[in-house]
Amino acid sequence: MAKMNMLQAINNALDTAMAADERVLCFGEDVGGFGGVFRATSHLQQKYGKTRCFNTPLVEQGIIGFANGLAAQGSIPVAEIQFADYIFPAFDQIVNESAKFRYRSGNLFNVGGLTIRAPYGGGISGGHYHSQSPEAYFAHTPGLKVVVPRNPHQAKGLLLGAIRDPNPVLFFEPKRLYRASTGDVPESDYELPLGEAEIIKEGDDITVLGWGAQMEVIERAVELAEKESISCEVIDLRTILPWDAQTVIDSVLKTGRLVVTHEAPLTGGFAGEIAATIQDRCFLYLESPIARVTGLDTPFPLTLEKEYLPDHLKIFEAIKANIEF
Amino acid sequence: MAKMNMLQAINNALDTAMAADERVLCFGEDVGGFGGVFRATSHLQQKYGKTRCFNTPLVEQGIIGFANGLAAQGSIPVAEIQFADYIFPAFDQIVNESAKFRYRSGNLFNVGGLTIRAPYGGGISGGHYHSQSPEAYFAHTPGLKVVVPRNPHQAKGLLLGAIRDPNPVLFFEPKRLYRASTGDVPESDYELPLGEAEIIKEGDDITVLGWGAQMEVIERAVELAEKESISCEVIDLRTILPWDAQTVIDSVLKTGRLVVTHEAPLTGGFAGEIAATIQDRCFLYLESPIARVTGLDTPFPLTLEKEYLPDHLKIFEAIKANIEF
Amino acid sequence: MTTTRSEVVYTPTFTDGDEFRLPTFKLLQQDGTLYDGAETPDLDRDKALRIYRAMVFTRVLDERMLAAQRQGRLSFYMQCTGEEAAVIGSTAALDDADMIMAQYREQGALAYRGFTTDEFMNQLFGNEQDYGKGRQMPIHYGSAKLHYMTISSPLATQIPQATGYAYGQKLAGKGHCTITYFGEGAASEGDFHAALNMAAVHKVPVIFFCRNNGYAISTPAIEQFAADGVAPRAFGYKMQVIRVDGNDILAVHEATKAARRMAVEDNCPVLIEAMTYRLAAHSSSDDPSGYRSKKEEEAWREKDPILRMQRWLLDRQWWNEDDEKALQESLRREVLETMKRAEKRPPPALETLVSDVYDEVTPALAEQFEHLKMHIRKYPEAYPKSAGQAKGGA
Amino acid sequence: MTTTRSEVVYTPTFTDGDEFRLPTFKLLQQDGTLYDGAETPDLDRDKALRIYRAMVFTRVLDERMLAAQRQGRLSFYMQCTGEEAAVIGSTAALDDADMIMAQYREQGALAYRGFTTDEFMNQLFGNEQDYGKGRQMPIHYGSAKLHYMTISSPLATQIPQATGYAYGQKLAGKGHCTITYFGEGAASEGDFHAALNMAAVHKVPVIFFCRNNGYAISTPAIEQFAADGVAPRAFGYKMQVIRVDGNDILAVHEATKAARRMAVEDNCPVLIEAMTYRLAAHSSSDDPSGYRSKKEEEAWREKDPILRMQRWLLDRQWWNEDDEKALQESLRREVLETMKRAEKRPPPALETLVSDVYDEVTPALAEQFEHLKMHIRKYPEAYPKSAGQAKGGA
Ligand SMILES: Cc1ncc(C[n+]2csc(CCOP(=O)(O)OP(=O)(O)O)c2C)c(N)n1
Ligand SMILES: Cc1ncc(C[n+]2csc(CCOP(=O)(O)OP(=O)(O)O)c2C)c(N)n1
Ligand SMILES: [Mg+2]
Ligand SMILES: [Mg+2]
Repeated sequence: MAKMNMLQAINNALDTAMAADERVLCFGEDVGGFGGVFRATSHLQQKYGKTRCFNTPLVEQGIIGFANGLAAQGSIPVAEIQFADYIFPAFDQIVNESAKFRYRSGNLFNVGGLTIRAPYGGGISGGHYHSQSPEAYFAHTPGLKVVVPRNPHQAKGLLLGAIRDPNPVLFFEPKRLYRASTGDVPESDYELPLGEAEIIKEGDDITVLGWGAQMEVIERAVELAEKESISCEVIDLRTILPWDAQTVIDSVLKTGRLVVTHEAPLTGGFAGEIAATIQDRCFLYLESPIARVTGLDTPFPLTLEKEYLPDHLKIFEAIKANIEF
Repeated sequence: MAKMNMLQAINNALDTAMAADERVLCFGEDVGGFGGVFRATSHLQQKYGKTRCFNTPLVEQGIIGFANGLAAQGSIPVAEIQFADYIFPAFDQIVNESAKFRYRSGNLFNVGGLTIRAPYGGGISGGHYHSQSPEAYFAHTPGLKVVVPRNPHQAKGLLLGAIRDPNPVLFFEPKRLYRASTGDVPESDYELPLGEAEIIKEGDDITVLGWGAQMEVIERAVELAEKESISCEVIDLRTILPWDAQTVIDSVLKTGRLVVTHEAPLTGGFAGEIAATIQDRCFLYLESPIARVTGLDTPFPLTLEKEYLPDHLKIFEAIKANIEF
Repeated sequence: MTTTRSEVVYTPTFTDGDEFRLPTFKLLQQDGTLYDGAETPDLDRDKALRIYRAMVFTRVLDERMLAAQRQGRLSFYMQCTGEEAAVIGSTAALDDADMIMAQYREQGALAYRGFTTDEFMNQLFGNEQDYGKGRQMPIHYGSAKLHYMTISSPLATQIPQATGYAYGQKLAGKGHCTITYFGEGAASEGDFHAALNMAAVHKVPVIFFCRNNGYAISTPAIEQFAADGVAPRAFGYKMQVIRVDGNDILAVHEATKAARRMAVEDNCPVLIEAMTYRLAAHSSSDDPSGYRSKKEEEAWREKDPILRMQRWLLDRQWWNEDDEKALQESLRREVLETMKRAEKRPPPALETLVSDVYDEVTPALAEQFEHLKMHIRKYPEAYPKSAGQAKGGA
Repeated sequence: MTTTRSEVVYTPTFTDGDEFRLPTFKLLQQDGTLYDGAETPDLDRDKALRIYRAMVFTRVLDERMLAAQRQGRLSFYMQCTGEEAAVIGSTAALDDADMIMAQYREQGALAYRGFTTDEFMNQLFGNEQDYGKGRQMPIHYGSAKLHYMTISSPLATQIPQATGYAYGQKLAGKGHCTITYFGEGAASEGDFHAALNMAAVHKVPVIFFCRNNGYAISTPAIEQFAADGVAPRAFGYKMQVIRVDGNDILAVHEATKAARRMAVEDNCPVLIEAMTYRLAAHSSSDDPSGYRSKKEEEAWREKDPILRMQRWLLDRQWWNEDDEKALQESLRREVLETMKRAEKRPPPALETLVSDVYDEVTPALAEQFEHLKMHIRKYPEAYPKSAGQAKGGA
């Protein structure tokens, strides 16, 4: 065990993956000698050489197109998009290509080796274009997996799981947590499973569900709720696609109540999918409407970011309103 | 009044808009002399000249980038994307640029004049890449409007409404209906309102909601249901973003039941947003879970398209199951 | 550091590069003889006949399948007619294990590599033997064993993929390269720019083969770009480039052979622009009379690449009229008979609807599938293709 | 029809265009005198001083605001240092009503057009007077009255937009054009390719101005492209191109003046590549010592474009040491005082959170806003910026 912050855990996961399999390659804008603008790929070029860790030209559609080709060839590309806000030029390569590669070829070819890493989320005074949470755009795309870790330990295990998963995976990293705190991370090679939610804390009165940086916010909200004797069950979804509905269903069958939170805007966000599924599967057990605590239906703001974000107070209020319904 | 099929109605709307305002321009791949691969822009170049109706090079990100610039300048671009499946290379220009142009500039600049037309949907043996329904990808993007017409009359009125709306509008045309049938369409200039759903048929037992080509499928399903004495209220959402929740809420408060249908895959589809909102707003009035009848969570298939599609029988079964719940 | 090493001038001097003209490489005249000054290329009889047979096969396949489409037996078709030399001449210059990442009009490459008529037909009819499991429209072929990537409709996406694929080949160190084909229209996509630039920067063994056939559906090349073809773009990437007469089988073959050598030996990406013409409609859904003249078409029909090669073969006495007749007849018969068998094969199994989305069917999708089967069992007559297969649990 | 008009060759001849070297246009030497053979440009004293003041203002602003960022008064900043001549020399060659669509490092263009210190500060501090209503990070300026499009962070998106904007200007027929600025890094994006190709095909009055400053964050130009700069790409679009010493105010101004004439009079798009160097860090978040040497930086500091122009002005006696001292002092004072006022201004009103998403606030968003206000009223201490404004109904 070592103490690592999330960036160190990610760097360590990449190092572990590259050491274990020489087909693993890391690349993206400023990823090479410099080690990435957040330094997630620090020292990898020095250690594994310029052919396995390198800068690309500044063209996201090219980075992912190139990565798709590499994965089809049998390499294991881990491509970095500098900010999740800049993933959209690669949207076609991801949604029309990566996601459909295996299906359209009848499994003659696949890009299962592909992993795309991108820092996402707000709370860092980043405004419109350094704050977005685009997971829902990808969650409507069968063929992709979408994973979001909540802390250093999860980050390493899930990233190793993502790199070795035989399907294309988008790995969104909560950049607000990159250096926020450290945690125990095994130095050994370990994987955490994709497609499985994790019950962080058991409780009886209400289920509170989120992923990534929201887990820390949920924790604070739940502290407030527990002070008012509301017993919360807390779930980290971890994989957004394909998501672990069963764990959530089982929890809501028990608690009868659900609050889901994410930073992305409300309309079309992934909380909608969850609410739609859970109202269907737990209809007779629900004691109150499923609540969504999310960003506003606006672009991501700057000066008023605090007001925009689904913070612990908003989640706490939603929990209370839900209980009092 | 004239009899027109949907393509003729769209062509007529474009002609009407170009005649009324010389700032209106139509362009896209093969849109010029040839009039588009579906001929939606037939005769417009002959009538309004090559500067106002023209072919572009084959580059969707360029078409929309160009259109954004034109709209910012004060022109009224109507850009065609040849198939909705090919809109993804322009995703960044739409989601990061068109949608945020006004907000990010504090309303100094806007691209409100922009309209993007694209044929969408299945049922034409088009397979993966000539069948997709991408409305949900855009519905998660505040700043955009997303409109889908169901018949020739609606197509003309909504398209004129879209072109003149002071916000960027995506106009998805159900290509399966392009030449499927004709309907009465006024030759005069008229607009139908954006952001308003339409109750097509009143009923008491259940609300059935859809848009575009699904409306015809719903109609057939409802016929079957009514034979079994189930009284259906049928709603055409028409505008997907910003959507008219109130009309749906009012209907469900009355019927207590809701079935939503679209061709796109289930997970992350717009039916999820609707179900999430309606379970929240109509919680105490719902007599059964909101049902979603959609495409499967797979890429769009070819040979087994019939099996994939949410046809009238699947909708009918969902209505029955909902009533029997 | 900036990279420029340019001279200095003291008056503002603009240029659009028009003075730098790229020549066109040609060897074979339409009458089947070499141009004066052209050397006889190094192409042996066996290979020449392998190429020629693939060209004729492609032409016959295209004619028959367009007819089948017109008869309503096939939903869609795309012909390679007029571009056989460009496609097959280049593929023939490669190692058979080099990767091909094509656009959609390159069935000739597959024919050359030995894709069987049956394999073509199974894809075209999307039957249970289609490698693609009936999931894509006709002409979206793919073959792992022939190193031919399954076709994808979105244009130009395969071009940066080819750069990536070839980068992997370079690392693998087995001396293989990738060729990617695309039209002059697709070369307008952003993916083209990304692909060529990345290949040049990372020194990747990839050949970018542009079929400049004059049109992208109805859009003529002059409305696609202002430059003299696609080739001058190579200068912007500092990439080796050659322009070749795309209807000249010998020139295309020689050029690609040289390009392959540069790619594989020096990790040097190359752009080849083959000047040719799409003699047929864009696809079976298209009617070119709306956007170009018969006269223009006729002028290009005079430059038929197959006839040109045939004359060269006849000239060398590697081929004669009887050979030609026998080949034509046997191919026609084979195509027709194979088609008849293929169109009778049943559609892919119902479960192909949900397999291959991921490496394994996810629980949620399995549930959707069970639900679908139940539904089909309820309405078997509404789903004739699959009613027989919807029985029982998963 | 294909467009090629090329010569014929009978041996395969490859080229990467390396023999076609684009020269660099220069006028002014670092000592403030013209090169031998360079003509004195047509630049009058008033304009020269307007340019010079904008350059010095930009330098002073950059120094002060980086310091403010270091003091924690500002969240983020980007300097133009080293590139003032490229940006301001080109803007000064335009009509003040021509459109500017910049990347982010072109504050000099705004300064030249007369954006006030107060206007700069209001944006940087995102206060209630910021035109952008505090919605974007510092340096994302915009001004409708100065025809300067609000900056957008996603790189290169403004380049095809400039093509479209200029197409609209051409139709409007008032003789205006658009200039778009971008870095040599951003020129790798697909949008660049789209923009230049479309501009050439549709003959659009747009000037593509590439600031080749050697780096994209940490990535040196040699890892961005293999070619000798960005300029040779123009050949691929058949676009007029010129390369200019970007630290040479006179050459940049002359080149852009000529380019503007071509754009406006002949609807001829032009690419200008200005060779320069980013003397500062990429942004206040960056530390270049991790990827380049002090020595390299020093070599470029010797080529300071402001000093070069100052020497030219002194030489012509349009400027003297006292002028310089007075200007420096007054600008420093102005920047500091204006900053102090701006940072004290309150943040934008709470309702700016939901306005301008659409032309009108939608009912659903109004509801979300009411909900938010209720919440803030409940926890006023948690939202200090807006607690005072959350009172009452909409
Ligand atoms: C991204 C994308 N945009 C549009 C289309 C529709 N489309 C199919 S083929 C074609 C023309 C392609 O022309 P070209 O690249 O010259 O190839 P050719 O057909 O001449 O062989 C178009 C516009 C597509 N398939 N993909
Ligand atoms: C689409 C996109 N990708 C990545 C980024 C992150 N980014 C911001 S500036 C920059 C480097 C730009 O370099 P260049 O274009 O040369 O401009 P310079 O900073 O040198 O002026 C990068 C990668 C971005 N803003 N947008
Ligand atoms: Mg073509
Ligand atoms: Mg730069």
